[in-house]
Amino acid sequence: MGAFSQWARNLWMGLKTTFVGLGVTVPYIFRRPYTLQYPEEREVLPDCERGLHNFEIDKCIACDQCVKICPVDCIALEAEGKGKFARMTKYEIDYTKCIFCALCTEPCPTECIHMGPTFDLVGYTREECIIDYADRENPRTFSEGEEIPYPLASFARK
Amino acid sequence: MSGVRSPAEALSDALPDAVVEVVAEGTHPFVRVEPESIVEAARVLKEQCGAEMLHQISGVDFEDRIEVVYHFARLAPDPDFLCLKVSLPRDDPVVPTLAHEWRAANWAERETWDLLGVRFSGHPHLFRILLPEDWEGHPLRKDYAFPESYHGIDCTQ
Amino acid sequence: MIGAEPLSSSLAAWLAALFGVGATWPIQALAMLIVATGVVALVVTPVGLGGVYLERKLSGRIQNRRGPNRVGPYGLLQTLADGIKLLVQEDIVHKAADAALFRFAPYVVFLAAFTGYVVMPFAPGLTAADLDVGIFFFLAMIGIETIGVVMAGWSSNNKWSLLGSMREVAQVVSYELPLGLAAMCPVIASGSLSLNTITDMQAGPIWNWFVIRNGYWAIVMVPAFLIFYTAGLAAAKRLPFDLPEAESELVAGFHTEYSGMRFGMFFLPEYAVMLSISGVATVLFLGGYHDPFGLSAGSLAGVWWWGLIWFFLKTTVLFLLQIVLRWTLPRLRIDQVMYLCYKGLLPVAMACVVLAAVLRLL
Amino acid sequence: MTPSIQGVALNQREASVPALPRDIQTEELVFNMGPQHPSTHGVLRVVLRTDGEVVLEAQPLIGNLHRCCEKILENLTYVQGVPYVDRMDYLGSLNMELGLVLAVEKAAAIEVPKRAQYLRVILCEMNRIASHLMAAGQFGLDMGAFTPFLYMFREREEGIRLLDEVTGGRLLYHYIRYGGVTRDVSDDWIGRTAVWCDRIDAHMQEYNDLLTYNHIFLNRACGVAIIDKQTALAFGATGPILRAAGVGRDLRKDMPYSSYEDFEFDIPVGPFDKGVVGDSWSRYKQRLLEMTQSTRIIRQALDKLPEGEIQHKKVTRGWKAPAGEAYVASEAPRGEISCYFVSDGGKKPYRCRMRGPSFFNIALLEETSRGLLIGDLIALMGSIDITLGEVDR
Repeated sequence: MGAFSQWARNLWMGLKTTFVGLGVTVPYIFRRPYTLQYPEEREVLPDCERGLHNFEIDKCIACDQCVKICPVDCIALEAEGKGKFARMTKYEIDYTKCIFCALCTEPCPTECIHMGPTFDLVGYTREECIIDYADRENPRTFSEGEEIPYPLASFARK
Repeated sequence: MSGVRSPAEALSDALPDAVVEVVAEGTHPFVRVEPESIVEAARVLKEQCGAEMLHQISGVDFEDRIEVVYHFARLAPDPDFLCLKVSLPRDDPVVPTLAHEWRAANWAERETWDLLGVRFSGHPHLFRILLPEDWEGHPLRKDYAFPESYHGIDCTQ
Repeated sequence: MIGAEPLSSSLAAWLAALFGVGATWPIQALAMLIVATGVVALVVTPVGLGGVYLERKLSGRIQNRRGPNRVGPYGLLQTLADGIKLLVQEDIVHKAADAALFRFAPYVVFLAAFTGYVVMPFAPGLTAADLDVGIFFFLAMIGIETIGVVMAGWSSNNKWSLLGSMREVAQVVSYELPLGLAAMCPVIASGSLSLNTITDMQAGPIWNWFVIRNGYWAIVMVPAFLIFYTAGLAAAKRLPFDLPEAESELVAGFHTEYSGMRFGMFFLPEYAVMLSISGVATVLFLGGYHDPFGLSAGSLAGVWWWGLIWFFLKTTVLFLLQIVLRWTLPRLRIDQVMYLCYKGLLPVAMACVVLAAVLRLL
Repeated sequence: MTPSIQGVALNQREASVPALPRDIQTEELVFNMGPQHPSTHGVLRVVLRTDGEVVLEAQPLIGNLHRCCEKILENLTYVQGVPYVDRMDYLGSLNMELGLVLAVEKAAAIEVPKRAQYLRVILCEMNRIASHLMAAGQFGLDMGAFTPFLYMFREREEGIRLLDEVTGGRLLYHYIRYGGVTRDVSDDWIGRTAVWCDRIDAHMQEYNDLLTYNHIFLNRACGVAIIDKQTALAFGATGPILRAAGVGRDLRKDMPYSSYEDFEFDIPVGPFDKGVVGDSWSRYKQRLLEMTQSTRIIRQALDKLPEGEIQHKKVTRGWKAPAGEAYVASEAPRGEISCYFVSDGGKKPYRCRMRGPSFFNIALLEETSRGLLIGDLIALMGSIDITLGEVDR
């Protein structure tokens, strides 16, 4: 009897728990999906999101702090002059190397480099992943007085 | 009531000749023993100090010597980590293996051999574990020179 | 006999009249071929494609996702787009494979899966061939699919594929037994192996259906139906029994090495078999193309679209249940699959057959 | 030719499976499972010797993801090193940061403000829940149950969004710093985190119905691949594996760090209501129960969160740790991580030896897998729950 009842129980439990499982999954068919339609609907990212950098070019004094602290040496900075009158000729971030640690934003004395909310960096070549922020045409480079359309991450030490 | 003795005490009693140095205070108490008696020392820790688990084997290259640091875990009573150290000559670091008593030592010792070049005599399977078989050198040595290329792959970038 | 002549017979008569010859066997064969092709092309393939779509959409909704929604309205054309993608994809036959067998295997699977539809009574008169041994023809076709899978697994020269195809053989051949025995119950009840005859025995209101025939037949038929359905899941390699292609164990089992349309020829039959199993379960237990109100035996007798609607309604419900089950249950282990077959389903199926015989004699 | 891996013939050791009679003896198969296999959870390569479906031997071969993290840490300053340890256990990266930071703080005697300690606890526990959800879901996925995996991902996603709001990262947080944490949390965030904890507890019933107590799942996972207490201890296995084997060791309780002593929580220890001690199912159940305990800790920490600053002393680029050494272990989702930190007083760590719990846990595979079926081997690997990032470092 023991073996038989165990056998019967085995089959019965298999059937029963299947229906318990169906009781969980079937109601979901009639619920709203959880996912977002990505390119059209986007998640609202927090203002400290560590995405692609934003650079306020007129504030930069070319002090090289960000270059020195970068753990992966992904920032290349060239400028004519130093301090307040520095004119940036090159501020390249190599996103094939960047690990988005936001360390570069921390020691900046003028708080000119920020992490922005853009996260989709794609390119067909490695060269496309190197972005020059000294180029004022760059949509993520902001000149003096220009309004930044989104809140920026503040990791800088105050 | 085993397991409550401090390792320094237990080792000084059991293996007085083997103990080289005892540091009982500070952030990192440890007992330095002779390399030849590491197996006995570990056994003393297991039997008298309640070290039930080998937690980690680390190798440190100190330019003039290589240290292998064993951390044992005492689960109960008074959970703690017990540390043994051995100092080895840098040119030919050899220390007996713990892999026969502590199965955890098998892979940990292989890793130490792989990255630091410490040979564990008597180890059943002392081959490189993380790096490829044909890798040259032991990267965690302080004078390790990074290779220019590996099988035609440029490593300088 | 309720219902019109089988479509092939009418077509044969028409063809005979067209060519001005008697309805001899070449004409009949030609008519059957045309009907079979028509059924596969016009009914099964769209339904198979729809099945893929349903599976993806339903699994999406179960998992809080949307499922396909980009190609066409509600993503309806997604499967078609995938089919086109498969067609233009490179057909890779890798160097170590047994090229001839490797190329041939998908056709065997494809043919076997779709040939099963030849005996399927979709609606009154809408059967490609009303064989006297229809149910056995159908079960045999499911068995033949196994050969194609073994060919694929062996010729791939991949150990994972081999293991997958061996699992397939062990599983499908074993589950043929409970599948066949469970199918015997309606056969005993009706006294015929022809799917059309079995269907027509169930004409009339819902209590004529074999699954609850006259009330007392339910003792036999409900377990037999469950066994048939479960074994059908195994024969279709659906998820509690998807061991031959167990993605997390065997990568993709027997079709690991296939690409392009050859992969598609394994993929589509899976849905075709799911659907045909559901269809045969409908025919055997749920009254086939008869509606539950008895209209198909009365005022709407022999009206093919009325039958078609009800056949696909019932089949689709069973089909959807297969899909929902797949996304609910974890996978069995190979020994548990065998345990369930030989120690679980088979004894019960045998008892059902015996009991059915007793009920029949009463 | 006998296949050999790293110098050792595969058939060197006899398996515990009884030999078949000579006339039905069949050929053994050598499978190469991975590095590209859906169930190896990364780039693990396992070489299997099987007799049909029965695994005679499984030899894990690691190193495909080796980056020599320890060498990198030696070549970076203290501040630069922290984001690197994130990448060891990428599913529980806050716990990894904590492991490194605690060791350096101990050696350099850096004091951490109470609020920062509590924040560390809250976020690490959230990270633990996220990691356990992933592990439990993956285990189901290995068993063929796809849907619970996505349900667990749904809850994980919400937790990750909360973490993202504080840290700015979704997977690699870089939040914990020497002497504190980076950012403070808002009251609104605290409220939503408490709600999230409730959601986790509420959804536990769903997981149980769908997966945990499903009969097929129980049959698959109960009583197979047993890792008993002795084996687990001998191999240095820690975390859910050790606790499911019946050893109540949890560093959060045994050697509290970062104010864990302030909170009330239990350590679930196997065996549980089904299965036997140390089997695959216990390890899975262990994770579910630990999640409930983690939500308890988070709720308490949110309630008691003290006011104050989050970082006393800023450790900057040129900071030098005083010469010394420390060995600190902490409880990560997959087991005990530890950091043996040696400083020579310079700008860079002299040696940072990190213990990845998965490294020791995966070594169990060879011992435990003998005589299992292939399906069970997959379940075993899923229940051990490895992250190759910390195996290979």
